[in-house]
Amino acid sequence: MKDLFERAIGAKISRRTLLKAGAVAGAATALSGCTSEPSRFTSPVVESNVKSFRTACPRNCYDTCGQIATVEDGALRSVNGDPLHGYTQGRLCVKGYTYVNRTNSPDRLKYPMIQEPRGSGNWRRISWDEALTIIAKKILDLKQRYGSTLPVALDKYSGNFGILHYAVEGMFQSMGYYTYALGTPCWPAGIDATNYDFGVFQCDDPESIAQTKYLILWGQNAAWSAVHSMDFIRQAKEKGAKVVVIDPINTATASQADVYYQIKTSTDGALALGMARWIVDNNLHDKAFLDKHVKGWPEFEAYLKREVTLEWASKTTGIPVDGIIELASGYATTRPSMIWIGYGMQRHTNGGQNVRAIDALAALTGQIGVVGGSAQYGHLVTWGFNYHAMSMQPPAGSKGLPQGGDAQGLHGGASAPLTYTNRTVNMNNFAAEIQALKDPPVKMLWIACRNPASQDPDAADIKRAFASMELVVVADHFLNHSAQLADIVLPVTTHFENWDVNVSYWHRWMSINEQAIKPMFETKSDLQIAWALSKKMNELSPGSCTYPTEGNEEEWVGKEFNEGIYKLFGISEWRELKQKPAKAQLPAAIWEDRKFGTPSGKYELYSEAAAKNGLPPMPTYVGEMVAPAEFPIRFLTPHPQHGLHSQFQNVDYMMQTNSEPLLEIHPRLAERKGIKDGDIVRVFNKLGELRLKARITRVVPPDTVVTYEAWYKDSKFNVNLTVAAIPADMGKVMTGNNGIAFHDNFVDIERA
Amino acid sequence: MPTKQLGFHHNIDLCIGCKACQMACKNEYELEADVNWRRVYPVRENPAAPERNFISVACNHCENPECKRVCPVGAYSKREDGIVVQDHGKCIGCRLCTMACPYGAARYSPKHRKASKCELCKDRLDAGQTTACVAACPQSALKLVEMGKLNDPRAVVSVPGFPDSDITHPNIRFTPPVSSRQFRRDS
Amino acid sequence: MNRQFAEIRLALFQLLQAAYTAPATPELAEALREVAAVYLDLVERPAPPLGLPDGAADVAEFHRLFVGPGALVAPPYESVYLSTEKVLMQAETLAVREFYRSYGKELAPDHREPDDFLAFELEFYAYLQTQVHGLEAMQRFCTEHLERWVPTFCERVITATRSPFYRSLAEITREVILTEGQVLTAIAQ
Amino acid sequence: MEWTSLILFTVLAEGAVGLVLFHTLFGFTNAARTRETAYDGLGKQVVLIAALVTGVAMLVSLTHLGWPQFAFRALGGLPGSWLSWEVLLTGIFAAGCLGLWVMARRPAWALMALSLVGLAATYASGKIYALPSVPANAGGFPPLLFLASALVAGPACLLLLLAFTAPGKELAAEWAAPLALTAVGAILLAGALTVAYAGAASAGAPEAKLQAAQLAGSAWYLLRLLLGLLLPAALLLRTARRPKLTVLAVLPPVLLMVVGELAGRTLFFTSTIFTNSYIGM
Repeated sequence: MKDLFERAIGAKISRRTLLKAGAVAGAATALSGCTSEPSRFTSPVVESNVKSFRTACPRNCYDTCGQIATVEDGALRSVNGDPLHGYTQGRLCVKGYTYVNRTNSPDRLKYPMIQEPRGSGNWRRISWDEALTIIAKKILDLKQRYGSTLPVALDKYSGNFGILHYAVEGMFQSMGYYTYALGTPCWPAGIDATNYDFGVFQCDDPESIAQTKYLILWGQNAAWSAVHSMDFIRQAKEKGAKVVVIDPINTATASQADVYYQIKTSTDGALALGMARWIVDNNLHDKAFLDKHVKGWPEFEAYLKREVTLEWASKTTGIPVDGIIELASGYATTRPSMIWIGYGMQRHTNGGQNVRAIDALAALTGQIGVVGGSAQYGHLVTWGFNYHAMSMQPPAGSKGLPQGGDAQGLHGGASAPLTYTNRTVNMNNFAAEIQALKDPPVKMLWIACRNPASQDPDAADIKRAFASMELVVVADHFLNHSAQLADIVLPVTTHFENWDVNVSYWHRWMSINEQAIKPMFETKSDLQIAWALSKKMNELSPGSCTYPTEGNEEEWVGKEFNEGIYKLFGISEWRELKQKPAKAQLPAAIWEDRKFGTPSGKYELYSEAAAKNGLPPMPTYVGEMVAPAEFPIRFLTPHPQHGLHSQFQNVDYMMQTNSEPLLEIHPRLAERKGIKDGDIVRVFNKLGELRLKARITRVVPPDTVVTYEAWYKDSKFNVNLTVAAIPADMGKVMTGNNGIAFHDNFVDIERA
Repeated sequence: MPTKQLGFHHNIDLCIGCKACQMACKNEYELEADVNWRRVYPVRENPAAPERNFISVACNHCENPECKRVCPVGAYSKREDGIVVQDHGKCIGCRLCTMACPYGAARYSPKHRKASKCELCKDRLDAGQTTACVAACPQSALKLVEMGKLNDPRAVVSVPGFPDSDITHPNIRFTPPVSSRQFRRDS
Repeated sequence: MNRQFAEIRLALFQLLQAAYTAPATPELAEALREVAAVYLDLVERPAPPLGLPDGAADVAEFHRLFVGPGALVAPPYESVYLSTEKVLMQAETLAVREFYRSYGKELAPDHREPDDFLAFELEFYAYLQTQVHGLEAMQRFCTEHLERWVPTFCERVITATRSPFYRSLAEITREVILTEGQVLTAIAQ
Repeated sequence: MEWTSLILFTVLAEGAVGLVLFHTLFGFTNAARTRETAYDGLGKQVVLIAALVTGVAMLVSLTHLGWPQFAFRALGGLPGSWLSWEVLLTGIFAAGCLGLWVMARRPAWALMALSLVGLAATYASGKIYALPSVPANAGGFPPLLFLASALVAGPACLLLLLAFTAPGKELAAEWAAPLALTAVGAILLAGALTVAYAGAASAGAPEAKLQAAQLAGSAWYLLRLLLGLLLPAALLLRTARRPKLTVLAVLPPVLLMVVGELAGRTLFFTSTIFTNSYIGM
């Protein structure tokens, strides 16, 4: 080293080489040739500082937490609960506390990338311009080949419920008429049921749970999926309320109850009807309410007396008669008494009907419109935004599906159509329908806020559907199962990197989501992607897309508000939300005026609308799906504690906290199958199979095995390999399509 | 002798095992993924009434801290308010405290090659806030208490599934779970 | 100090940061091979022969190692190696940013990678080489940052890659960084 | 493995202590008095070996630390921490050995003092692991087990020296038989302790029971008892009857014992079940 410089003189390297080297390096990074100025640097402008921002958790969750994001010199350093949010009260959940770890994860999608060929794992980074050019050209090409943009399909749902994310729908609408996945896999049967009964999909203020004296959590595992609600349940208990949990699984919520009923899965309607029969027999029903506010009471009473007995209910539900009596009397003699209906219990072929039967109890006891009473399911009353980001017009002269048409085109073209509309496919039978579509077929698929490859039924068929496409684009945060099957992945911002506004389908609070940090890497929000793609489309073919080509996200938040919302939330200007979240000013008991939205204006035990849609007019019992002989075990795959669908579980912090999925098996079943705790178990049926480590426990019933859905990092684990796309009984009216009977999933198991 | 003694009260009857406390702690102190100062673990299943009950445990700032007794470099000390603190600078990573703590509160960090543990958010307390874990509990099942001033008639020193408290006299009290009545399909 | 040596060293660091910014072109690889060979010979370190990148395969490998879209084999960011959480945008990242600032530099707003992205650190380091009073800065930047993580990063690449090009690139990078300490002392004298 | 350095350190140090101890004890034999020069010559080699072995052991123990460069701080825990005592006493023992090696002659009182320090060091080292957090060890067993190792290793190593060193050969005739017998006695004692340890555990707290069950269930535990203790005992009995210290007569039993001790210590560390084991990560 000492004679370094002497030897350097004689170094066999010429100035030319060095100049060339400098130039090559420069070319590769826009370094200006050999000059010393670092091209990617400038002079400092900002001072280092610590700021905090109001954000809102946009995940598909009851609680939709208000958050405070603390940012140091542009880096997200901590995320905590917003103490001014009245429902979540300054607390997050196990998932929420991983947000820094998640947002700063080196595993995130960073740049637009292309996979050649699809599924090869052979990825290459491309610029946004390249990506958008490929996409725009494909759209224009399809439009040219098929005369419309119907071959372009969008599958988007609940990965992010921020209102500005409806920009994705707006983006496609502004290119013409397109094909999109219609429906929701989540809660539709219950929504229709609520709608048949009450006429409007709305529920009481969940904070009034604290006022009830008797609470039935019916298929509701709030301890895992609505954790902040537990505080109101606790308050009710402290004031002497009795809490009952009805669930096939002995959940963490069930462990909080005074009484737990382990019901046979999907027989909830029978239990409700049994209770109803006992209530009527014992004259505990509210005749005044029934006469004044209920349609179809005589018919329903007749049905109860004719068809329903406690013995039948007991036999059907697996709950002893005295148990049903205790439940019925507790519910009918305590006032106010409330029922909270979970979403898992309606993911069945008789799910909607079961919800109607449970609702009937609230009508029977005349507790609808009573604070701390009624039957709660969910609402959308606080969602009255402008959906400005979504409501865009197709370019003039765009062709689509003739008005009145539907996915099958059965009714299409009955009379010479003058107008056109979009084409829908059933989100809950997406794989099959997307492949079945003809004239025009679907050739391009855009996935946003969704991970169908791990969340849709029949995962194998989803792969086939993807394979039948000319181009698949996935916009997401991580390379999840769906993104792995894409041609192009687009990196999207987390809610800390973009503006938005969020409300809940459960509580009544609204939170602004301020942009806390700059988008990391080359991530763009769905709205920014819409602007950019529109720009590209118009560049390639002027007028081919009506979507604005640029804008200011914060201002676009403002564009979502209207007088109605301001009035509802008692604010005069949306920027007030930066000071604190706002709460919708509605009566705690939403039906206090007993004016129902049904055709009759009454609560409808007898619904012509239901009859018209080929359903039983009354909440009569529809038998649950029985296990086929060759697959005698019910396989339940409910929502997880450590993630939300396929989100969160892949993050380092979560992988350490919950490293692998387990299959919960009752000791009796395990013994019969020769399975010991920790064994690897093969769970299979005709559709597919998965292998899981066994956990022997009595929290599950003997005829059922349970694991919890999730996407684990570097894992192929997928709970939907054995799930068939069997429709639930309701959902079409309010959400466009019936739900999925996710929990009518039957398998056999063996030691692997 | 400390003038007062801070500790935890964990109401198992209210705890839903949501792990918000465990993760809030990691979030607050940006811990390594595989280091937990607080852990939530399931109580062994009661065959009579299988329930999901949990214990949430961190450092119990014991009367007789084993970590303090065994530490060869005298890194551990007990503050006036009873908080057991560790002088991280002194630690040489012998791991004896991680073996000696009956609750595994002291964790060895492969990255820092030292042990560390919960210090009851002493800086937050000094700033007039409560601990990160207590602030996060959606059930108010975990509380910060001044020992001796805890007024819960049901509070007990130990519960099944919790290590022998005679070893160090941990400053944690529990409210045991009340089993729900169960109508089960396997009974 | 010796002008020719300075030029070789500067070119080397510029080539290296270029090699971690994007998949290497044959031209870049050739230039890097030549400059690295001469440089490592000058500083008396073993010079692993740098092969030419194998077209598409090494483009894919570059992305698999450093870009994604999946979980990265060797994330080229300091905080992933030095922070406790092993994630991005940690105190380490801000320290690097502060360092740039204290020498009158900051990343241009159109660059959204964290400040401690390897290519940025190397480019900044090359810049320091051209500054009259850069020596003290280089010594600090080397001991506080480059030396503390780049070798570990290189180890990860070396153990994980199947590509001869990227293995030798990582080996060269490691040698160069590990030698900087001595080079700086030599320059100081 | 996490425990390797601790296994090597403790076993080696105990071996050194045992060696010095039994050399000291056998100083009271007639042979030692009549052949004073040979005895002292042997002593010089004994203390040198002990010093070297202990030194190596202490170096190995450093690798267990996260920050070996600050090992010196380990004295900061006095008087409370047994680990501090272990470091201090083992250090003095090593230094003492070195000192006696340098000295022209090794007076009996010095050897006795040195042996006592060595035993104290072994005791301290055992006390470290008598942790209440490991119910099986909470009682007095670890120090006893560690001392037993010293007793087992001492005579065995001394036998080696009798067989292979000049001064040793001089004493061999008189010492061989009694040493071999002593070794057998020590082995039986150690064996009894090892069994008693597991027995006591099986009657203790749940964690202790579990640990006992694991020990009893493991093939290593049986092998350690049979090949590490009983077999060498048998071989040494033969040596005691026909005290002819050939390589074949001495080396096999001693090697078996060394391996046995290492295996035993490995079991001791790896089978521990802590009161927090159920709490998990």
